[in-house]
Amino acid sequence: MFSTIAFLIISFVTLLIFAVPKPLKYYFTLGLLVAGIALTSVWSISVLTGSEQLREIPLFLPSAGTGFVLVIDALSAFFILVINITVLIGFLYARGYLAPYGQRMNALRFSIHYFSYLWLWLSMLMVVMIRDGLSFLIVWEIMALSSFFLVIFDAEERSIMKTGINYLIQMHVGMFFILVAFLLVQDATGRMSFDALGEYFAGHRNLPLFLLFFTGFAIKAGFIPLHTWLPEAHPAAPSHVSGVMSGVMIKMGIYGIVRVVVPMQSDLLVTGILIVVISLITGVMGVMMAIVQNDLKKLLAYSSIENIGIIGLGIGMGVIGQALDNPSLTLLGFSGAVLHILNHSLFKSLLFFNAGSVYHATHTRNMEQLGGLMRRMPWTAMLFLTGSLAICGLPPFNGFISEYLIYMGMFNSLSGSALYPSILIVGSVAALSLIGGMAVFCFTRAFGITFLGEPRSEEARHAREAGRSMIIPQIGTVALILLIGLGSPLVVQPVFEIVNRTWSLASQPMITGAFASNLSQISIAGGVFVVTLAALLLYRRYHLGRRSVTTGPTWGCGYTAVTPKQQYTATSFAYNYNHLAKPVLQTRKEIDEIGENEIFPGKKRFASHSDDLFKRNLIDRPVDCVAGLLKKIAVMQTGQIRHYILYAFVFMLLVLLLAMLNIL
Amino acid sequence: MVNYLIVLFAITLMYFASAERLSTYIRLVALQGLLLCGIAVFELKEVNLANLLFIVAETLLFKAVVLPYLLSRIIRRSGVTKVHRQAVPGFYLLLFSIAGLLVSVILATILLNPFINPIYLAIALFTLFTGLLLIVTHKLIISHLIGFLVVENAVFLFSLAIGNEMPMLINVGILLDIFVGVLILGFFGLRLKAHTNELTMLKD
Amino acid sequence: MMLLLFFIISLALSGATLLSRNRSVTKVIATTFAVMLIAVTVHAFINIGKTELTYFTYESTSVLLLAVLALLTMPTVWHGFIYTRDDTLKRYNIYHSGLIALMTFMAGAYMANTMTVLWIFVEATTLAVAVLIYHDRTEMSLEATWKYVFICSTGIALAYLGILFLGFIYGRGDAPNLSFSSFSMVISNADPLYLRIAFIFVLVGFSTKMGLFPMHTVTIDAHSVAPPPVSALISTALMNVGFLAIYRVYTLFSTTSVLSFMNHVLVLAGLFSLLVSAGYMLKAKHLKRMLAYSSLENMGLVAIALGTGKHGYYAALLLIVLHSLAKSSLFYQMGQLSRILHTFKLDESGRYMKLYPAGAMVLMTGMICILAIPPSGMFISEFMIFKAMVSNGQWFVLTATVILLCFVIYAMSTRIMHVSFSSPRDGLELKKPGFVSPAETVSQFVLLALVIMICFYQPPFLVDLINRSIALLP
Amino acid sequence: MTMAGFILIAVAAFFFPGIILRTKSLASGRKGPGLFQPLKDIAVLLRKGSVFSGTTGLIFRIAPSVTLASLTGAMLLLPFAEQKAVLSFEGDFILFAYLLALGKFFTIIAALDTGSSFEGMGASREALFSMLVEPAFFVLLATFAMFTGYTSFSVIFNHFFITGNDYVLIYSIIGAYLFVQIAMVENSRLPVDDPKTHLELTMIHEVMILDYSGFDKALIHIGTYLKFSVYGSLIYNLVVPAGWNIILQTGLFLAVQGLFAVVIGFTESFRARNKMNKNPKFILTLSAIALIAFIVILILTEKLA
Repeated sequence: MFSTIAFLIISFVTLLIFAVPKPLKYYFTLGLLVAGIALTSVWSISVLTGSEQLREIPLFLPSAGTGFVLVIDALSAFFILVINITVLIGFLYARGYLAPYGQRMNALRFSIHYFSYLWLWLSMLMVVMIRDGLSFLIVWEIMALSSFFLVIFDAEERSIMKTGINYLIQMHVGMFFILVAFLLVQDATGRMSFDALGEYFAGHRNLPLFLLFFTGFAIKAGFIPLHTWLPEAHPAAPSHVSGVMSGVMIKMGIYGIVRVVVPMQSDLLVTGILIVVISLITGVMGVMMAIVQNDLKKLLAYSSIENIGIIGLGIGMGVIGQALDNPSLTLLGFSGAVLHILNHSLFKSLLFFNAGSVYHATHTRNMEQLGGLMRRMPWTAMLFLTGSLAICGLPPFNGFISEYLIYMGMFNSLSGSALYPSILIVGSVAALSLIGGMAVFCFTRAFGITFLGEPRSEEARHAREAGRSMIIPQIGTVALILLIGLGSPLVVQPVFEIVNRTWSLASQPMITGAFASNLSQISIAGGVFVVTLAALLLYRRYHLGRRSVTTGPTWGCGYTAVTPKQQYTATSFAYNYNHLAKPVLQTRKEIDEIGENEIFPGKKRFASHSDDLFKRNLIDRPVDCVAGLLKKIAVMQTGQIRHYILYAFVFMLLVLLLAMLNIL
Repeated sequence: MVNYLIVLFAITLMYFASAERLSTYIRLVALQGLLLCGIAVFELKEVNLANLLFIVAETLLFKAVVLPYLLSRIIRRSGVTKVHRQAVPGFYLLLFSIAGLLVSVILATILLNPFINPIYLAIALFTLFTGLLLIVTHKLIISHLIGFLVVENAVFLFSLAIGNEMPMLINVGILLDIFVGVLILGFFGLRLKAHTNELTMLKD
Repeated sequence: MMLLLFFIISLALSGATLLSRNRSVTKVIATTFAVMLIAVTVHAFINIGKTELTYFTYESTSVLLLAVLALLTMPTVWHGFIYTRDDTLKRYNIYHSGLIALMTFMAGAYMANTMTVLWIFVEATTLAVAVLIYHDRTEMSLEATWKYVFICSTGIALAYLGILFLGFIYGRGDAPNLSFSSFSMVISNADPLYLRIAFIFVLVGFSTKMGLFPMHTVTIDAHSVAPPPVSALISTALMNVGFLAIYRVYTLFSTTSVLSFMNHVLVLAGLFSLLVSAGYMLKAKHLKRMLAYSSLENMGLVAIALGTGKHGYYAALLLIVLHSLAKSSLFYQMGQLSRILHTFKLDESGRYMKLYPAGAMVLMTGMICILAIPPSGMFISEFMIFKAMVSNGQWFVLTATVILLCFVIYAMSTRIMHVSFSSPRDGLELKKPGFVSPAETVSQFVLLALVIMICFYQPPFLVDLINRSIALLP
Repeated sequence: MTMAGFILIAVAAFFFPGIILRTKSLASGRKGPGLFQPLKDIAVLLRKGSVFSGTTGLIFRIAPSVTLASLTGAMLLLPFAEQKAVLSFEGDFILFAYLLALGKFFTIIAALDTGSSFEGMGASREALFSMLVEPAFFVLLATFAMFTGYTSFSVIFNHFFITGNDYVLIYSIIGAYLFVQIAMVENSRLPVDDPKTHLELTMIHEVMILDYSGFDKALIHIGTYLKFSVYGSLIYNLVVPAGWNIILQTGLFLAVQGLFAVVIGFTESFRARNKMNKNPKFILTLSAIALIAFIVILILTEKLA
């Protein structure tokens, strides 16, 4: 009862944001946020600690549908925590980020922004808590809508507006898929809820329904080829928003998929294989496209797609494990996925925040304009580095743990499984390792070009370190990353618990026990690494202290007049790679050639874009074609009366004819 | 007797297709008014006298006199006499209306109904067809107006077909005439450019 | 008795406005009329199902639509005051007398229980609307008015033919009045062919009023000149009149064998409407015309909903109600917008968010509502339509609808967002904006709030009304 | 006693480069430097001071230490004979691979830290090649896991020779070959990269460490040496049964490492470096061979029959 009222109060008080005076809006929002986070976190922890298996909080009951009832099980509880962490840190970061917009935008703009932020958060919470279909669709759509308003914060820019609307439409299309899927369930079982899925699956073929749901949710999650909105929307949004969107919002798609996968009963194997294949494509293509991006945030967006691929791989493996009833594959696959959701939400938001700080300081996201920021904004650089290391899954950071779980799931089940599964698994292992390698390539490039070397432009040269209010919140994220990385046993056990409860697996003590020891060994290794490193550095300090240390110019092979322009650029760093990946990526080059009779060539420009094949062929072309068709159809409004009458005349004759022929 | 009148009516319709001058149109309209009046007189045996008188008066007054008068005034003012600016050449118009006649006859036979005189049905349908055809194939506002009058005659014929059962329907239908009268007065009072078809400021 | 009083008094009032010597009198008159209309609505709601003056019945559908009208009266009248502020007294009075007449006729049309009476009232509305459309006295408004009147009267003539065909289905010596109740007696042994033809004529004829394909064209032209408050009425309450006429006939025939035929025709018309509206919204350059097209789109949805049946019936009525609320508030907003931007042309407008934040909020909220994106209540009815489609297995219709809807959403959102945020295209500079008090948007926000509320909570009386009015349908 | 492997690897590392050098010089008919020359070089470097580029910052300075530390971590995961490694657990080889990757990450960004165009070039190449070599390594490990049913170096190598099947021979040969090649790529030796080239444009690894001097350079050298013997010990574990007694094992270990070094020496003296854009193809063939190994395992485990 208390929870209900509290939650309702919070969601209605959000409306007051429009009344609050401009300077106080931020703190008002923060207050609401903290209150709500406290409330919901208490719920989820009470569920996670198992003091209650399931918690039901009925909100009001609308006459349509079975109503808004918040149901919290282990999975929802987990997601609630993830959402709360990212949203809170994002908002703390936002204060510094939004400061410069203060005078440019009127109070209403800020109200809308904060209001949407609050509602993005609330709707995400409700998405993971609501089971009833109609209510789910409503909050699902509210989530899309609020994020839309967040994306178009800088709405004067036409491109941003275009992106935002494109995003809105794609979300709407996804919603229709889910809607139809739910309606099928409703039609078959008379109930329209996630709880009714089991009943449906028991009686009907599972794959078609799953495909409908999957398509709908995959658009949100950004599985290739349904990802096209993602690399557009993330750069367009302000960084705290892109952090939250990429950190948790796209995970809502994953959540949906999991909810659907859990009650599935037949077609498991083919479903699993499907998920795995799509996820591998997503992972590989995602990181491949990430490597060639020059826009820092676009790069991060593509890498989000890659990580979605990894999560999907985990889930797919889990499903296959269920199909072959191979408990360890099931447990490890799902746990890897679940843990990677948490991890990715941490380091990806971290990366986005710092990309934001860079943009904030230099007003450009184009890596070709950056460089040498490490010395100018050391904190940001170190935070970004941490994020990069973590996202590459390198020990002793958290990314490694989740990837390790997924790897182990696959390796353990290799010897036991039959021919085709083992081929699939080895393929996935190869792909996953390739993804890892490419991630290293991608982020050495991102970090190295952006933060190291000499600045490539004036903006970069005069960059200032981001404000304290933007740095400090992120320390929290880093702490979490290291905690998971070095203290993995503490985190993985609960994750196992969550997975066991969600899929109601008979918990395998031998696997979980073995893993406790494995993980502790990993922690030890990490510890050894850290200690050795520390020792080495200390000794190095002492050693150099007793010898002459001088500084000179970088070795230029005898060439002395070195300018920053001669550094390796983002493009040139990816050149070799681009050469390999040409068939997939199709990089367009624009060069103005030197003319025949041009003795003294003037200024020339060279530009290279690598645009998204899927976007062009799957979205743009068909849409343009249909839109053109519609415009052609729309020629009736001639303004001439006789035409107006003619339509009626023809329509009547047509229908009469059909009526006579009994066609209608 | 009624049937002769109706056939005559049909012939006037044919003339609409072939007529060249607006004045002809107006005469035809007037003629149709008279014919309808006659038809009403001979057809409506079962309605009470007052009602019959009302109907007759209406047809004579409005259909045969007032509306033609108004129209002719407009024509005089706007100074156009010929029905040029057709979207379709007159010859095809004729063909169309012949086809229309056939179609309506066929329709009538399909719609055959013990209580309704089939020839009514046929001609009424044909009238409707002609009226719509006039509107659709002409560009001048004035011709549109005439087309509308024809459509309205069609309505009147239809209502006559069951006038004996429910005279109320006829009376209601008559409202249309008054309505149109108001309409014409209203608009050509407002100097609507009757002779033009330049009414295309509003379009996409 | 009450009803007779109402008609007499309101016509008297409408006449009186013409004679009034100063604006405040007119204002008083208009306001009293509004109050009276609301009173009538309440009266109708209290003794629902009762018949007065033999030709009028407080049938639940009538009460529903009457309630919508009553809800819109006050704001319409009020925005009318503001809009006509600067006109001469004569035109001021004409405007309001026309407005009162229009509302009276619409109320009559809602409550009519006989086809012919309904028809007469519809015809009457045309005249009243003509007066209002012509209010600006420009070449354009003249043209629009002419077109509107001409096409509407043609439509009405066609509709009348439909009624006559209804008449034909009587044998000799049957009940001589065309009230729906007496129809429903004899409808069962009627010749289906006649029913079909009658339905087609009625559908096409009244599609002028409902703004449905094929006769949707005039309303759209009318919108581009009509005063915003009037547009608000034309594309809500008046469309409801057209809908009601068609709905009555549909209900009447739904017990016979032509049901499936009617459904097909309705779906056909609906899909055409969606198609046309989607195409035009992609091309629209004029804000009010775009809104008009969105009404066309919504009417198309309503037609499809009727045609789909099952939950579709409920959806149709809900959609009609909500669309009236949302669309009217958007049109009211157009009034303020024209005073800020001095234009409805999209290319010349922009930065509304800076110039008039409250208005921009209305625009965006209204957009969300009208596009049936949750938390808009219209989503519920859209949802029900799809529910019906799925359970009928009409996959083609469903797919087509979804695709077209997406295009509509795209077109509308781009335009509204452009107006709210971006600066005018190709460097056109905005004229000096006049001041408009944010308070004027209150009524619009209230209406939109109602629409949003429906998404989460539908008041039982509403549900009950709708359920009663669709009780006769299979 | 579990430290045995660790120590042996360290010891082997000291002689490794010397042996390579010696082989090469003998092969090319020169007398060549003494076995301990590389160690002496390191000693010299340690005695010297350091010069840092003005562009470079923190990353450049910590990178060598990170690399070395990560290697130490990796060494702890390697077993010797029957001895379990210091840290041995399921999937320790994943940690092994990622630790090496961590080292590489820092080497690359350190190169970028100098802001020199040459070093960027080297960095990009190094990144590309190590990206391509990952799958080969992992597929090979997958085949181990599949074959033995275990996922930890120590256990795998203990159970390696249990099945007396003649495919095992083929398999272990392929495995050994792959390890050698991977070691070549990872240490950027021939045919992928030639440490002896003098033109920066054609270097990979050497160009990345152009700006290092003194202590850090020494660390880098130690790192490379260790890497060699790490891979050497992998090969040793693969080819030598775990069962034999410890003395013999120690001898064999050093012998294998020596042999490995000699092999490298010979290849480097009798083989030319690949064209730079031929390298990706070459590295991908390794993955292909790994897949062949996989197929062999499929046959061995009677899945493909």
